Amino acid sequence: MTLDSMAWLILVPPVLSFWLIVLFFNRWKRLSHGIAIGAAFLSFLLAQGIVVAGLRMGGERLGEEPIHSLLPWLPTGTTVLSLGVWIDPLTVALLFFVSITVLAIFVYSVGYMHGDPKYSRFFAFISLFAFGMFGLVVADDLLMLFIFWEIMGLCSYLLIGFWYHKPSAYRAAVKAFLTTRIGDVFMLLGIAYLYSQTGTLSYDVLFRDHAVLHQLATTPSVIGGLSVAALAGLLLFAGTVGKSAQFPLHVWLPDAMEGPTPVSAMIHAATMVSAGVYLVIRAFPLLSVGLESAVGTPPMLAMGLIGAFTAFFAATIAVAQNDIKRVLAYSTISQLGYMIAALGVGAYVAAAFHLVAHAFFKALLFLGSGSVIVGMHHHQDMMEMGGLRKKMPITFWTFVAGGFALSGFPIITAGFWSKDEILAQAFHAAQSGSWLGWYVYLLLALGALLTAFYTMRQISLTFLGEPRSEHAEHAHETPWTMTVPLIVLAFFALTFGFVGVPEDFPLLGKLFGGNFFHHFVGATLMEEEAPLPLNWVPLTISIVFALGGLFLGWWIYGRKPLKAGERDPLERALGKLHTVLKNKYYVDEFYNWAFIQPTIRLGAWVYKWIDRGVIDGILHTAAAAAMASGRLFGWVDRVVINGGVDSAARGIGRMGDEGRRGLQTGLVQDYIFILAVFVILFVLVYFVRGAGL
Amino acid sequence: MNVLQFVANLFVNVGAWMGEVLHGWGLSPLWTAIVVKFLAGLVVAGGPLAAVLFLIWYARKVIGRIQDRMGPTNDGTAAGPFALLQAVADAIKMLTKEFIFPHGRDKVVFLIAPVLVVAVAVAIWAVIPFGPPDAGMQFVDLNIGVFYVVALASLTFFSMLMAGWSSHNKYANLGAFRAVSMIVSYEIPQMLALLVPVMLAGTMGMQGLINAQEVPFIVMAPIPALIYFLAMTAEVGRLPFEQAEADAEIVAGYFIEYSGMLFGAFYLAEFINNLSASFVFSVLFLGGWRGPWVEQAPILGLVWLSLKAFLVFSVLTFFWGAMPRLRIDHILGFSWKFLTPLALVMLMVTALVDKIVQIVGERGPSPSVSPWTRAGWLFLANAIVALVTAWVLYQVEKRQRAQREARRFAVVR
Amino acid sequence: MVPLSWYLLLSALLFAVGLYAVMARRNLIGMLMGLELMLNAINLTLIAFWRYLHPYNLGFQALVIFVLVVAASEAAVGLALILAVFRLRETEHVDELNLLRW
Amino acid sequence: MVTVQQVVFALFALMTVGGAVGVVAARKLFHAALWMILSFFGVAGLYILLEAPFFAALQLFIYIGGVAVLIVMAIMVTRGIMGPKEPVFTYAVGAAGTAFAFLVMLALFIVNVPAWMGSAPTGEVAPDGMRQLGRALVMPSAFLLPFEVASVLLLAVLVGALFIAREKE
Amino acid sequence: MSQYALIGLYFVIAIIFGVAPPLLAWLLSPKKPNRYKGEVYESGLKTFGPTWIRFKPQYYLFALAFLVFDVEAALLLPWAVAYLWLPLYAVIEAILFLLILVIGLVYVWRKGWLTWM
Repeated sequence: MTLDSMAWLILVPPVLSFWLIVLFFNRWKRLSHGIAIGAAFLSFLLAQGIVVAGLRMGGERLGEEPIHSLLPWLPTGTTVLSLGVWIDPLTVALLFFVSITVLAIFVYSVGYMHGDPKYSRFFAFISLFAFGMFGLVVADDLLMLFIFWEIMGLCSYLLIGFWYHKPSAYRAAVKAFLTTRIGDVFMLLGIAYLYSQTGTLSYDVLFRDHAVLHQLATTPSVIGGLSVAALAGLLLFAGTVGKSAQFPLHVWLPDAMEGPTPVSAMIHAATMVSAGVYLVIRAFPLLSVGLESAVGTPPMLAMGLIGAFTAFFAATIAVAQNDIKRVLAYSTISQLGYMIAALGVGAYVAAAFHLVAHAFFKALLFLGSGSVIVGMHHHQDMMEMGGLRKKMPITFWTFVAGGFALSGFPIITAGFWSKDEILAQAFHAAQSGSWLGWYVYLLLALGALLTAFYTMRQISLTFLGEPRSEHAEHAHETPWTMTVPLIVLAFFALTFGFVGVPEDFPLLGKLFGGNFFHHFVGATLMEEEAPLPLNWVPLTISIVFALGGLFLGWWIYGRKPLKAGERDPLERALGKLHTVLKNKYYVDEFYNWAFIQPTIRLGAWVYKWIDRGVIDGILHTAAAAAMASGRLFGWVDRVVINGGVDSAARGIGRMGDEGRRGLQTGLVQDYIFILAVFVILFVLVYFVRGAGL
Repeated sequence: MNVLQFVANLFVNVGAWMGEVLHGWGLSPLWTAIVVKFLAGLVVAGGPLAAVLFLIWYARKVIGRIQDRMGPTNDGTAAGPFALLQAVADAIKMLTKEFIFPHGRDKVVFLIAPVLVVAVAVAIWAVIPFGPPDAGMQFVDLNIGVFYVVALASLTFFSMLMAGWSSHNKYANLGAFRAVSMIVSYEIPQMLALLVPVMLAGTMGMQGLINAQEVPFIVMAPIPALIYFLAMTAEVGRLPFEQAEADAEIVAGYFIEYSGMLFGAFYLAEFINNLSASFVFSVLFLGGWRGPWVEQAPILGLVWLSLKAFLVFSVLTFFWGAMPRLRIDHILGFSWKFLTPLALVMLMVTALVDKIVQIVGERGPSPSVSPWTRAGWLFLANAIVALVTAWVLYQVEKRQRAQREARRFAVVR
Repeated sequence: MVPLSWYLLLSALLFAVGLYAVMARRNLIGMLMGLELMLNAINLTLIAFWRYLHPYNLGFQALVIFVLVVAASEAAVGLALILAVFRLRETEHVDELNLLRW
Repeated sequence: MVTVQQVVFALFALMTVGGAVGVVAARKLFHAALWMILSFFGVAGLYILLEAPFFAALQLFIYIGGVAVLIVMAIMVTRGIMGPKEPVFTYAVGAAGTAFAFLVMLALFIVNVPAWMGSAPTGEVAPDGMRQLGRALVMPSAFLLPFEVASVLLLAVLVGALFIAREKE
Repeated sequence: MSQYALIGLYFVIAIIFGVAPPLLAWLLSPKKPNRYKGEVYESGLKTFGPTWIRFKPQYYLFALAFLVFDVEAALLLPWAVAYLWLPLYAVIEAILFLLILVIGLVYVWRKGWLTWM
């Protein structure tokens, strides 16, 4: 079986299982989760098969000619829309961790969702979600990517609002949906813009063809000072901002914790959020083309600024949260910020590396917290926990592994290597004298410190000390379906980093075959950037920060654990600032004040003026036109004439009067009329322009 | 040329002769052709009518005998030997009866309906091949022949709905409704079964279909033939599927309010449809005009085809006499839950088997596969499907019986 | 022979009349009929173009078939909806179906 | 010089448009449906004139034999007979007229393309056009995907329509 | 083309055959209508209630299902004509097409929407 056909087949099982479950096996819970897991396992096998094959081919060859197969889709006149799969080293890397995490999460869900009334439906949804993610990974052009992107958006909506009987849940779902939409609209604009400029959306042309890239970089865009590439890049990046919850649009991610925990793990660790990063990594050639200054192209600048800021900003918030899952949510935001910022300073491979590593340990952390939550009978407040170390040992140790990886504990964790590479790159950029480099490096370093701190805080509050509530008293270890995935993921969270050890790292570098990952994924780009020489300054700094943060956390929370009902020591330490952090800088409140209320008021205003004024205006002119055309084309048909015109006026009067609300008559025919009017206008415009009049 | 030769290729010769005559009268070739064709059309359209007059008598006799009656007789009437002219007498009677128009009817529609139904019934005959292509025994050979028939048949619905709607009568409405919903349901299996011969012949043209039938398709596809026959029976409104004039329930169905020749029109159309359906069936599955010595004497084609069609028509008539009338829900269920699925299965099976046979055959020693091997394999496939179907039906029946028993005892207890 | 433009004008006229029916008839079923007319007009245009400009391009024919499919589907679902509306609201007049307003 | 074809065309065109106007103007819905059928007939005739007999038959088969039957039955189910006093049109009649007039105007404008004035087709119709069409429908390079998607659409219609139309108890 | 001219000719004949008998009868038949003859027939009783009784939409469900399969058959016709010249995978595609519809049929059947209530 050839690779491309395998890539096609990856998509089949999940969507198949979705349909089967939805259509037929809704009633049989065991059967449905059997189907779902079986499908996930099939995809897993296929994906790993591709990974192995890809590794055997080696990065250079795969990078030179990626596997690319097209399926003609719609022959629309002259052009043919086609679906296709595209496998290059980057795809391989993503397939590797996506398939593993997806499978783990599926298995885990069996335990977590046990006894839920909508059990089967849940598996149907996550199957569809897996379909979306795999499709997005193997997609070969931006359109297909966007389609699967939206499929995932839909699924995240469905899954966040899975327990829709909880008001908070469905509010969160709607919020997530709308917030990400904002980004998606811009992204769609970007895609359309690219299409209008180049007439294609295939990666092969957009991201690999020097001529096209150069032409895109040189032609000025509609917005002054920006090249087409820059503008398109910014628009695409807006999509990422929405999907990966970067600063202005990050608000949906914490609320999304209302969904079941496997969903949190899936959406907020393994797949969807990383899809946003994947997009910018994928589009990096476009974003970075025409790199003139050390600061980088406008899109890179934007990525650096937003990413680094988000990383630090979210980390500070995470410090003050008490909900075990919200802490993780904010840490996710901040980690994503790391990747974006890394791209901002041009650290392409580092971003990919951290993406994969982060997927592993963040999925692990989420699943661990889920296990804790189950053990705690669905209580999520860390203040009520404590002393779970003895109650649930497996969860504890795996959680510690994940936490240390997250905080970048030296040498033995994956997080260390990936994060260190980013910091090293940032430091390098800083040394080469770009202020952006300094900005990124400082914020990320501080972020690292905070990360380590809140991770340790979380571990201490949750597991150390004595139980602070009777739930914690009666906590129990979770079934094997939940612990086995934890162990598997913990293994990767610890060891994955070794594929990316810098060559010249003492003895380890040689031992682990010299930064294999860098060369493999780096080959995706047309010209691979050489790995940096090992620089001890950022390395020591990051080690110090990581250990320091962990120690600080342990000093405050671990050394003498809180008693039941005791206040968080930070509140005393930080005072006012703590409340600000606890309330997430009041961003939500600000949005409510700045956008939501005005929108409502705007609606009222539109109804009052636009409907009354503009629309009725249109209708009256239409009536006049009818008068004229009635005289002109009386012979065309009697129907217009026989009372048509005056009854038009009457009808429009009826339309405008108090009984009906202008546009919103709810009468389909009015809508049709307005539709017709605009269609005719468009045809006229097109005709006039076409005739060159 | 002697008489035999003349008769052997009758229609061509007659046509040629008439052409000469008309040309002798000084008509332009075009107009000659038109006139000749017009006359031919009259023959094609008139033949069935004549046949129908006989067939009505035949049907009444047969049914009479089945029901242990005499059927029409000639004692006391002037209906000729064996009351052969009975139908003619009926026709004359109808012609001289008064039209009775119900109150509140929709005048125009009320009149259009019967005209339309007869016109459609007659129009179908244009494409029926009574003989080999060059024997001038087919009015016109369209390349969409069969589809033409089916498409026209769909107009019959309208004559029904129009009749039922326009005569402003509960029964008529109900009758039209039931008839249409039934016929419509049976059009699906008919269409699906129709696809099989088209598939095997690779064309929809009537002559093409017949040419492809070195082995009659009833051998290659017995089950589709059966399905088509049943669906056809329903389409022409014969028992056991007759819902249009369910005398026991809604008196006379959609033409309850029609009287005199208007009623006669419906009656006539019904018989013409029976006949044309029989012809189409024999063309599709029984090899049309194929038979011995047709090459020498094309006129024989007409004979063979007529014999086959008469056979089919007789079966229809026996059904008429022997079958009870099913309940509407049973009829619809039979179509949707038995015929349609079976037709779908047969379509798939035939397509797959035939294609595989074709491929394997071309791999084999002889480049082409002989029709008989093809027929053999297809027949085998049909047989297997038939067995499976029988088994399934048996299982279902067993379960239903068990349920019935359970219910009965439940009642008892 | 008949010029292509005649066919185009004819189908345009058919389309316009259909649109008129959709917009002006009070009865839902009437609107549906108008819709069918419009779809017919589209098919007519396609076939005319196919015959006159690209007799060898099967795309037009395939497109016509798919338009037929869509038309039939739309009719089926539309009529089902009309039936449901009629059952619930005992009316089939468009101007009495304005629940969407509120 | 008026050729036979043109006469036939005029005939069918009259049928088509006349039927359409009938659809708009008829008081009784049932009559409107009959007019619609007339119009369909006209279109079928035009297809024949355009040497697409298969589509003419398809027109009869699907539109008249399927859609129109459904519409008529719906009329009968919903007693779609309007009393003499009820208005046929909504108040939007004038708006409709406007749209109508505009559309026709546009058509008259746009049709002035020299390439469309030519009365002679650019080529002959392939004799085995239907076979080619059949091939094209299942060839992956041509219309395979729309073909399969059409069946999915039909599936959705089947389930959806029956679900909506059935009597909920 | 000429074939269809002939068909047109034949339609004329068919319509003649359709119109002739009633016309003839109208010429031959007596015409003495009275209001009792014209009454709507309802098994001898005087008609009561509205003529346009509500039918069960049950009839209608079958019509809807019919339309779907009608279209499906129409879609398969060209395929059937081309069948002999098609490769195996094309045949399998058509079978897939049918199977999808079978799913629908089975679903509707299981739901019992095809059984008379």
